[in-house]
Amino acid sequence: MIVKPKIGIFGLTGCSGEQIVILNCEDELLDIAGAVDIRVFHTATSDNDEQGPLDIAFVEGSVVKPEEVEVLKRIRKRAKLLVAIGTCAAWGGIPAMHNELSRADLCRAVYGGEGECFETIPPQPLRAFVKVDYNISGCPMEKDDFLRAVPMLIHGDLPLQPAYAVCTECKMRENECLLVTRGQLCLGPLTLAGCNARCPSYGVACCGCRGPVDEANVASEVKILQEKGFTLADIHNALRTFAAPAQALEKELSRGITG
Amino acid sequence: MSTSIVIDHLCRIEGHGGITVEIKNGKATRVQMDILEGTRFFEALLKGRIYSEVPGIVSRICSICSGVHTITSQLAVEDAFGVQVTPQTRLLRDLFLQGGNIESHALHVFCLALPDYLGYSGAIAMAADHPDKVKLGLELKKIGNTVQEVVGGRAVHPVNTVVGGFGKVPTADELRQLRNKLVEGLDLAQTAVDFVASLETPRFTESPTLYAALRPADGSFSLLGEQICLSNGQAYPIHEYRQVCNEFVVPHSHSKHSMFNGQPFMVGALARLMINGAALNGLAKEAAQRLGLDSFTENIFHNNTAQVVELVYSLEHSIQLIDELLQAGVKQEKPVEVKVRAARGTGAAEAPRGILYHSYTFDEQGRLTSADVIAPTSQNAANIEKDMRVAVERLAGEPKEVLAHKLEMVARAYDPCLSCSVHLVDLTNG
Amino acid sequence: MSEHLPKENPYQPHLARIVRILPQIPDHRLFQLRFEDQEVARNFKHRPGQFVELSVLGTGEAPISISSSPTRPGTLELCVRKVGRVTEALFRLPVDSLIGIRGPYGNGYPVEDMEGHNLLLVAGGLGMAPLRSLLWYAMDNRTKFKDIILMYGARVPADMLFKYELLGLLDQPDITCLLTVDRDDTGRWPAHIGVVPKLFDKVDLDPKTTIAAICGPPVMYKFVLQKLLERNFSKDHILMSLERKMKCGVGKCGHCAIGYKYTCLDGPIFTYWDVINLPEVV
Amino acid sequence: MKIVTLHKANLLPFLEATRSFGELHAPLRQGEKSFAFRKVDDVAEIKVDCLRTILPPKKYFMPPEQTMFSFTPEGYRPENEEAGKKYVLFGLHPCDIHGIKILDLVFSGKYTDPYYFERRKHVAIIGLDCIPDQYCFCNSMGTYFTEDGFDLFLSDIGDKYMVMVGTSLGDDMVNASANLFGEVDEQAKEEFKRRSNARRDHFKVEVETWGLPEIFDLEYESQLWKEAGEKCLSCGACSMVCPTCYCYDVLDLLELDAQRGVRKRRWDSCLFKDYALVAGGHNFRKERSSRVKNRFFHKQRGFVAEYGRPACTGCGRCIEACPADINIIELITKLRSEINV
Ligand SMILES: Cc1cc2nc3c(=O)[nH]c(=O)nc-3n(C[C@H](O)[C@H](O)[C@H](O)COP(=O)(O)OP(=O)(O)OC[C@H]3O[C@@H](n4cnc5c(N)ncnc54)[C@H](O)[C@@H]3O)c2cc1C
Ligand code: SF4
Ligand code: SF4
Ligand code: SF4
Repeated sequence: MIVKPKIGIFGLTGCSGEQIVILNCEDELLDIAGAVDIRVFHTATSDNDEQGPLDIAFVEGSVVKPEEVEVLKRIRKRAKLLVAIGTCAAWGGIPAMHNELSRADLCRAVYGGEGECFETIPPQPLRAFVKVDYNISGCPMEKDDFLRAVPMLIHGDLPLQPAYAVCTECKMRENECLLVTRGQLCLGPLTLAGCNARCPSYGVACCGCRGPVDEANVASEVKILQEKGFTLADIHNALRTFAAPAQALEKELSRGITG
Repeated sequence: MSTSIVIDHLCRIEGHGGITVEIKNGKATRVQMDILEGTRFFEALLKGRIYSEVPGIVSRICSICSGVHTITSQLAVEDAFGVQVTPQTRLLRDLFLQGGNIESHALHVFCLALPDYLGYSGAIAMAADHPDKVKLGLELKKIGNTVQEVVGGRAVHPVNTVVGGFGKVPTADELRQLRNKLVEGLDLAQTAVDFVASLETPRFTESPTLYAALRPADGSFSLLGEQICLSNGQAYPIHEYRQVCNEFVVPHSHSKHSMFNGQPFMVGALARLMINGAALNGLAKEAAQRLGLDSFTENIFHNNTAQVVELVYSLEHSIQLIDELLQAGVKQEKPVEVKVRAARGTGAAEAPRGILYHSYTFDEQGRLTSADVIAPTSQNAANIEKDMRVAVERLAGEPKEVLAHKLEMVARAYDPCLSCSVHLVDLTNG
Repeated sequence: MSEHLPKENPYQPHLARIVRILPQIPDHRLFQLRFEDQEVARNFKHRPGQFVELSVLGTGEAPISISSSPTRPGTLELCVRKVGRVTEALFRLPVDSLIGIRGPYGNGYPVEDMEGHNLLLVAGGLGMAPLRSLLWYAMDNRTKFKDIILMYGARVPADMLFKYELLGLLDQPDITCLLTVDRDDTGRWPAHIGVVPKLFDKVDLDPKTTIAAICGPPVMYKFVLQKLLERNFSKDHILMSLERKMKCGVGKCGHCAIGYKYTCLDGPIFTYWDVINLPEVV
Repeated sequence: MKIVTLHKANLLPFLEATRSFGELHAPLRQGEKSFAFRKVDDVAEIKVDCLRTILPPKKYFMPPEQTMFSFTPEGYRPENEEAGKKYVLFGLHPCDIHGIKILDLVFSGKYTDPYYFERRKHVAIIGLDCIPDQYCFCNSMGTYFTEDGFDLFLSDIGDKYMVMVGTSLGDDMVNASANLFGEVDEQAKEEFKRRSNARRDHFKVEVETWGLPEIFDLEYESQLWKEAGEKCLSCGACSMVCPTCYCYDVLDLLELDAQRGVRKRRWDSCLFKDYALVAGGHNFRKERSSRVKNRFFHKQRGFVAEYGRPACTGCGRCIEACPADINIIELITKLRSEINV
C-alpha cells in the first residue's frame, strides 16, 4: 500500500555533516535504501536524477553563494516536501556567525586581493529563500532524529519535534547542572532539545548547536549569565555561534552592537 | 583537435568540486580541479574567541575530519599555553584519532572508491549484487564510529574532547566493550585485505611523486608526530610547516593550493606508508606485504590499498591502546587547567587524508588574534592536477566519457575532502 | 512482558473498522466505525456528550466526541474536522481501514437530570457533533422530555453539518428546529438567515423548566450566554462543552486540567456555574 | 507498629543483605556536588547523608520515557519494559515518600494506571530521616514525617537507627537479617524523642499554608506572576525534578517500514509553550506568566480541591534547580504579604 517515496539528499555550503550522519546509519542504511527511492545523493552515488519530481528533499548547509539560491529554488520546485537538515540549513549555522561583518572584508582578509573574484552573500538558512516544511536541526543533526523522521515522513506525517529546551532532557538524564551548580556558561535553557543533552551528559556545557527553542527567553538567560560574572561579549559570542540569524538571538545580538 | 572535459559535480567525495580539462593534440593545456564549496571564512570567524571555543568551531570545517580538526586545534591551543596533558589523555586522543581513521577509510574504500572498481554508481547500487562487501565496509565503519562515540561523545563534531583532556573519561567497562568490537573488526579487516588483494590496481597515473607525513620522535607508525618528513629525506619540525606548504590562491578554486619548493606533493595514507611503512608491525605489516606496499610506489591508486593497510593498523593499534589504558587503570581525570598568555601555538596531526595543521595566536586574555589552518586536500590539490595531467596524456586516445570517468577516479583516489580545503586561509592580524 | 499488565488497561485502543465515510462539508467528515471485536462492541456503552480517543496507527491519538446516539447502536459515528497531524492522517485512510478507539470518556450530558425538562440545544459549527448525539437521544426518548428546541448556525449553507438530516426536522411536529446561516449564497436556503443569537427572538423560553446545552466556537458562547442570562436562566441550567488539549482521556496526563477540574473526567460537559469558577476558560 | 533498632555499623551489612529482595538502589554521588538514586554496586559508595537527589524516586515508577504499546497494522499490544523487576530503594526521606503517596493518588482512582502500579508494587522502600537545609519546607507542607508509605523507615538516634516496620515485606527484610537488629531500649526511646523535637528546630524556612487556596484565588492576577513569567526560561527543570509533577506527553514512533512502531509516553511540563496549545493555534496559556502560575496554582490550589492535599512535598528541588531563581517559598510569602497590605 505504501509506495516508496522518491527522495533527494542535497548539500549546499556546510561541512557535509548531515550527509555523513546519514552514511553513519550503518545498521539502517540498506533498510532506508529499501524503504525509499534515493534519487539524488551526490556524496554517495554518481547516478543522480537531476530533474525529476521528488517527494522529499533533504537539504543540508546554508546558502552562501548566489548560485545556491537558484539551486535551492530548483530543489524546492521539484520536491513536495523540503526538509532542512542540520543547523546550517535550519538556522544559518556557524557560517552565519558574523553576518554583521562585510563579506568583502572577510574575503580580502582570507584570500587577499585575489579573493574578490568569489561571489558570496551573507550565509542564510534555507527558509530565507524558500518555504521549508520541516527542520531537523543539530550540528550535526542527531542520527536518531533522522531515523525517527524518515518513517514518519513515509507515513505521511510531519515528524514530531520537542517544543522544549535541552535542560529538560538534561534533567531527565539526571545530570548535575553546569549552569546552576557549576556556574558555567551553558546554553541549555535556550536550546532546542532532541540531543538528549549530549554535552552536559559529558560534563561539557551546551553551546547551543541545535539552535533556539521556540520562545527562548534570551533576555532572562543573559541576565542570569551576567549575574554569574560572564561578560556580555562572551555571552554574545556563545549565542551567535550556531544560530545568529534566528530572530530571538538576532534581537539580543543587535543590542550588543548598539550598546 | 581539441577537446574539453568539464565535470560539474564530482560525486562520491565529500563536498562540491568539479574538474575542467582542455586537451589539444593529446596534450593537456589546462587541468583544473575546481573546488567550489562555498566559502565560510573560518579563520575570520575565530577572531576574538576565547581559546576554549576554538576547537568546537573549527570542527565544523568538515564533518568527516571533525575529530582530527578538534584534536589538532586542541594541540595548537595547548602548544600556545604550554599545557601538558596527562599520559591517559594522550592515549585516549590517539585512540580517538584511530577511530576516525577507521571510519573514514572504511567509508572511502568500500562506499566511495570500490564502486569504481566494480563498476557501480555507488555503494547502495553495489549492495544489490555485493551485499557482503558493502556490509563489511559498513561494519568496519561502524566500529570506527563507535570508537569516536565512546571516546569523543559523538561521531561527527565530538563534544567530549576538550582543551586539556576530556569532559568525561570513558569507563573501563566501556573500553572493554569497545575492545571486543575492535577485535571483531580486526577479523573483518583481514577479509577486506583478502578482497582488495584480488583487485587490480590501475596504473595510468604513475609518475614521480613527493610524499610528506608526520613522524613521532620514537619513529613508530603513528597519526601524531613532531616532525614533517618528506620522501626526499628532508624533515622539518611541525611549527615550520610553512616551509613545506606554501599556500597560494588559485583563481579557479575556493581552495588554496600548496607546493613544496614549487613542487607538488602528496599527503595521506599512501604517503604515511611510503615514509613510515617500515615501522609497521604485526598484522598491519603483513597486510602491507600482501598488498605490495612494502616497497616504494608512485601510483596514486595505491592510496586506496594503503587505506586498507591502515584499517588493519588502526584496529590493531586501538586494541593496544585500550590494553595500555586498562593496564594503567582508567582514572576520572579532570581536564588540565589552562593558564592563558599571549602566545602562538601550532598543532599537527595526520587526518585520514593527510597532514592537518592548525596554528593560532592568542592575546594575553586567551582570545584568538589570528589563525591558520591547512587541510590535507589543499596540500594535495596541486598533486591531483599533476596526476590528472599525466592521465590525460596517457589516455589521450580514450573516448571522452571514459576519460572523464578515469579523471574522476583519480580525484577520488585522494579521498579529497572539499569542505576542509575551503575553510579558507589565514587571517593575519587583520 | 505484557502478561504482567492487568487486563484492564485504560490506554489500550480497540481496533475499529471504518465502514463508511460521509463527507460533510469541506474538511469535515463523518466516520462510521464498527469494532472488530464483538465483545468490545457489546460492552461499549456511551452517554451523549462523551468522547473517545481515536488513534491512527503510527500517527497518534486525538479526542473526538461521539456524534451518534446510544439509542442507535450498530455503528459509532464521529464527525471530524481536519486540523492537524492525527486528523489529517485519518482523512488519508480509505474505507475499510483499521483505527484504534478507546473510551467512552468524560461525564457526558446528565440526561437523567434533564428528563422532564424542555431542552434547548444551541450549536455552532462543529459544536453540532456532540449535540447530535443528545438530539437523537432525546428524539428517541421523546416522551421523557418536554419541548425540544434546536438552534444551529453555520456561515453558509455549504458549511452546515448534517444538513439533510437536520433539514428533515424542519417540519417535524415534535421539535422546533431553527437552522440559520450567516449568509445565503445559494438563494435556495429554506430556513433562517442571521447569527445564532438572533434565533432567540423566534422562541419563548421558560427558564424554570428549560435546560440549555450549548456547544460551539468561543464567540458564539459569549452571545448565547448573554441571551440566556437575559432570560434569567439559572447558571446550573446552562450546560457547556469545553475543549482542552488531551493526551490520555483518563485524568493522568495533566494536559486538560483547568484550575481544579479535569476536562476529561469532570467534563467535557460543565455547567455555566462551574465554568465561571474555573480560571482561564475560553 | 513493630519497631526495632539497627546499629549504625550494621547498616551496610543489612543493605547488602536486602539485595535478595531486589536490585539495591540508593543515593550515590552524581557529578561534583550532587546525588542521584542509582544502582549500588558497592554499598560503601552509598551517600547516607545525601539530603536531596537531583531526581526524586518517581523515576522508578514513571520513567522519563516509557513504552506503552507496540503496534503493527494488526493492532496494539501493551508493553511494560522491566515488568516484574524488583528493586529495593534505600534512603528516601519523608518528603519523597509523600511524593510517592501523592502519585499513588493520581494514578489510581476511576482509572488505574497499569504501568505505574506494575512498577510500584515491585519496589521496596526503606526510608531514612534527615536534617533539613535552606530549601526544605516540608514542615510547612505537612510532609516532614510519615507513618506509612514505606516498608522500613530508619531514624537516626545517635549510634543506632530506630527502625519502623511498615509492611510485612519490611518485616521479612528484618527477619532475613535478624542478627543485625536489636530491641528498642529506654535509652533509644529517649533519644528518639529528643531528636524528633530537635529536628523541628533545624528548619530554616517556613511557609504559612493557612488559607493558601483562598489566597491563590484572591491573588490570581498578582503582579508577582508577571515578574516570575519574565524570568522563567520554560526550561522545565522544575517539573522534571518535582516529586509530584506527573504530566506526560504521548507519542507514536515508527520503524523504517512505516507500519510497525511503539507508543511512548514522556515527561511533560505545563511550563512548555505547547502544553495547552490546541489545533488551530489557540493556546490556553499563551503567556509564560500564566504557565508559571498554573504550575503553582495546580499544586497548591487545584490539587487540594481534587485530592484534599497540596501536590507539593516541600522538598525544595524546584528551588534548587531553577536557573532563574524562581522560588516557591518566596512567592507564597510575597503573595501572603500582598494580602496583608
Ligand atoms: C472532549 C473533546 C471533544 C472533541 N470532539 C471533537 C469532534 O467531535 N470532532 C473534531 O473534529 N474535533 C474534536 N475535538 C478536537 C480534536 O480533539 C482536535 O481537533 C484534535 O485533537 C486535533 O488533533 P490533530 O492531531 O489533528 O491536531 P494537532 O494540532 O496536530 O494536535 C496534536 C495533538 O495535540 C492535541 N490536541 C490538539 N488540539 C486539540 C484539541 N482541540 N483538543 C484536544 N487535544 C488537542 C492532541 O493530543 C493531538 O494529538 C474534541 C476535543 C475534545 C477535548
Ligand atoms: S547543565 Fe545546562 S542543559 Fe543541563 S540543566 Fe543545567 S543549564 Fe540546562
Ligand atoms: S547539548 Fe547543546 S551543544 Fe551539545 S549536542 Fe545538544 S544542543 Fe548541541
Ligand atoms: S526551573 Fe525555573 S526557569 Fe525553569 S521552567 Fe521551572 S520556573 Fe521556569
